[in-house]
Amino acid sequence: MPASAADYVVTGDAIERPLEGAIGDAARGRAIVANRTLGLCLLCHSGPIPEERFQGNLAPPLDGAGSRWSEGQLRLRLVDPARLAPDSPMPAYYRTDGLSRVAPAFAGKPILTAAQIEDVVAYLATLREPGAAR
Amino acid sequence: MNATRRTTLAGIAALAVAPFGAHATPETMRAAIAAVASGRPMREGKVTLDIQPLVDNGNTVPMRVEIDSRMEGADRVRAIHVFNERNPQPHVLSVAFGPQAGRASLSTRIKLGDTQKVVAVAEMEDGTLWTAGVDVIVTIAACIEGIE
Amino acid sequence: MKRPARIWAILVVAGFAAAAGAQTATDGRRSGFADMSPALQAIQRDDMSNPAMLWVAEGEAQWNARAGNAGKSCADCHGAGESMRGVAVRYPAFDAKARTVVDLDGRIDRCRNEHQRASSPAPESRPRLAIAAYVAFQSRGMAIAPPTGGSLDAAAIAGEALYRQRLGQLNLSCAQCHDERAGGSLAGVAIPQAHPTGYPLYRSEWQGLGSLQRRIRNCMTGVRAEPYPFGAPELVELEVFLMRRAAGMAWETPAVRP
Amino acid sequence: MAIPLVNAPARVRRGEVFEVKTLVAHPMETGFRPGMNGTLIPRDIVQRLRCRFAGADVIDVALSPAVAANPYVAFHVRAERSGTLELTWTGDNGFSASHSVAIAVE
Repeated sequence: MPASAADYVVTGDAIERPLEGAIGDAARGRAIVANRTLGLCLLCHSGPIPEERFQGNLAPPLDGAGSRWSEGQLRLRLVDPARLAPDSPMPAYYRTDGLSRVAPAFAGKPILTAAQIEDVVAYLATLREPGAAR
Repeated sequence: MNATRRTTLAGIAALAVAPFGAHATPETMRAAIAAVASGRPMREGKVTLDIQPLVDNGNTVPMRVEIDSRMEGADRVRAIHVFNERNPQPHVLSVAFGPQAGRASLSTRIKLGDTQKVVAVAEMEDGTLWTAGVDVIVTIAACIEGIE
Repeated sequence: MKRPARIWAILVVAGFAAAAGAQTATDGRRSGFADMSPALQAIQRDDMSNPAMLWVAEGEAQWNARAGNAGKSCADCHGAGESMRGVAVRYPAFDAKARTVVDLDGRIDRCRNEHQRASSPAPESRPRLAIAAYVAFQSRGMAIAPPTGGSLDAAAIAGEALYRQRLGQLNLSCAQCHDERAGGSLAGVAIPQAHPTGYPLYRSEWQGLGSLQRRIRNCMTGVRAEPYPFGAPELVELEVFLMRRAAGMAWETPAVRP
Repeated sequence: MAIPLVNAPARVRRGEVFEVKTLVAHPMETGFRPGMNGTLIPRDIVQRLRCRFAGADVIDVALSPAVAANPYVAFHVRAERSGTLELTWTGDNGFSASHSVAIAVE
């Protein structure tokens, strides 16, 4: 599974091109964000997904993410946030190197595939009005 | 225990056996309650069902049910039945009270797999039925470990 | 059934004041007890309803039962279980004979092997947790008082390094959650400060009793790391560090947690 | 080894209503949980708790899998004459536990 820096190009604070050329789907992305064992996003973040009752407050709300960041900026923040904030607890969703004691079931695998990351980017890009639909 | 009470508990125990893989729903809970009522009307009141409204872990949810009764004559409580609407089965427990019961009350701890309603139904000696329901919000553990 | 009666007779006299000892320290350190719902707090406060007391009662029976090829009970050497008061708040400790740092469970197991000449029950098995709970229960209400010394100091340093080490596919350290984000909401659930004040404890998630090592291993599984095996030196080092971090806090065993 | 824990007063006044608290060690495996190999872990629950005092019934409880592990049950008994409080738990796979305690009514 390709998941190293060689597979994408970082320009400034963004990855401008979709990973592996995948085309994201916002509806699939929303489902990934809402899924507590797949995207894991709502463990730490809150977001405009009212059917998920229990959301985190450890990280900034996802509301308005699409207004704050371009798709390319969102992509890098998912793929390898440590490039921008080394101490951030946000995991790198598309990295398999530089990790310690990864459980065998997850070894060599990124948290999300390239296609899933593109879905999440597509969804986050739709979150334009802060606080809407909450 | 007398024949009526035995029949009551046996009937409920039979209801508790749901088909493999089935899941309780508000409808199956209503059906289980209807089986206890067997056509008799139910009224709200007399029943205190005490469960915390927000539960930190659904595996251990303290519950107390108590009926306002002197435990004498027609006012005596014959049995209490407790049901839920979103566990795998609608029945939680039934308790029949004998002559040495000092109060129509029971405290225990139950499992709630999800946010849902819990309902208690009390059967009085005169055959009347009283009920109360509580909505309980159950948080889900964020870090679920595998079975060891 | 004399045992349970005896256990509860002791509790009635000594239990309630001590059980209430799970208060918040004035320096901002909080036991996980403080973050629980009143309903779960009530279970811990009332020994008559605390399911962990089932293990304590079994532990008392074990304390007095002869076992192993030596045919000795714990009581044959140590006397009454009350002689263990103060022990749990001083572990992990340096075992001079074995020249290694051991936690309470490890020390009990060594005693079982050497003096009773009995085999070790599996980690987290009922007999193992029961005797640990019974011994640790004797210290309830006391202040955590970790010992010092060369090997323990080295273990504490190693333990702190592990505590700060990012682990697993999610690449998180203990410190990132339990120091930097304690009190925050992880999917609606408050993150505790991770003070080991009440082990072995009854965790609702487990529907049973478990050790501090089990709890640490759970967290490692949660960040998708390969947990250290039970009894691994790394887990003991983490225990040493966590006990120092909780020094002075009130001992709660057997605690109850969500 | 199931050692039930039962808390009841040794002495009560005639006509008094007293509380009994009980705990019994039991997994209350629901039968609805998948095990490590993906198949369901078979049901293993306490089905019934019965309490009698001085030869007459106090409570008879029918438990379903929704009762929490290590069942805790507390209830109230009316004391009219001295007697023995007898508790019996029965369940799946031949599970059985019992406990009795003498109570003096004065």
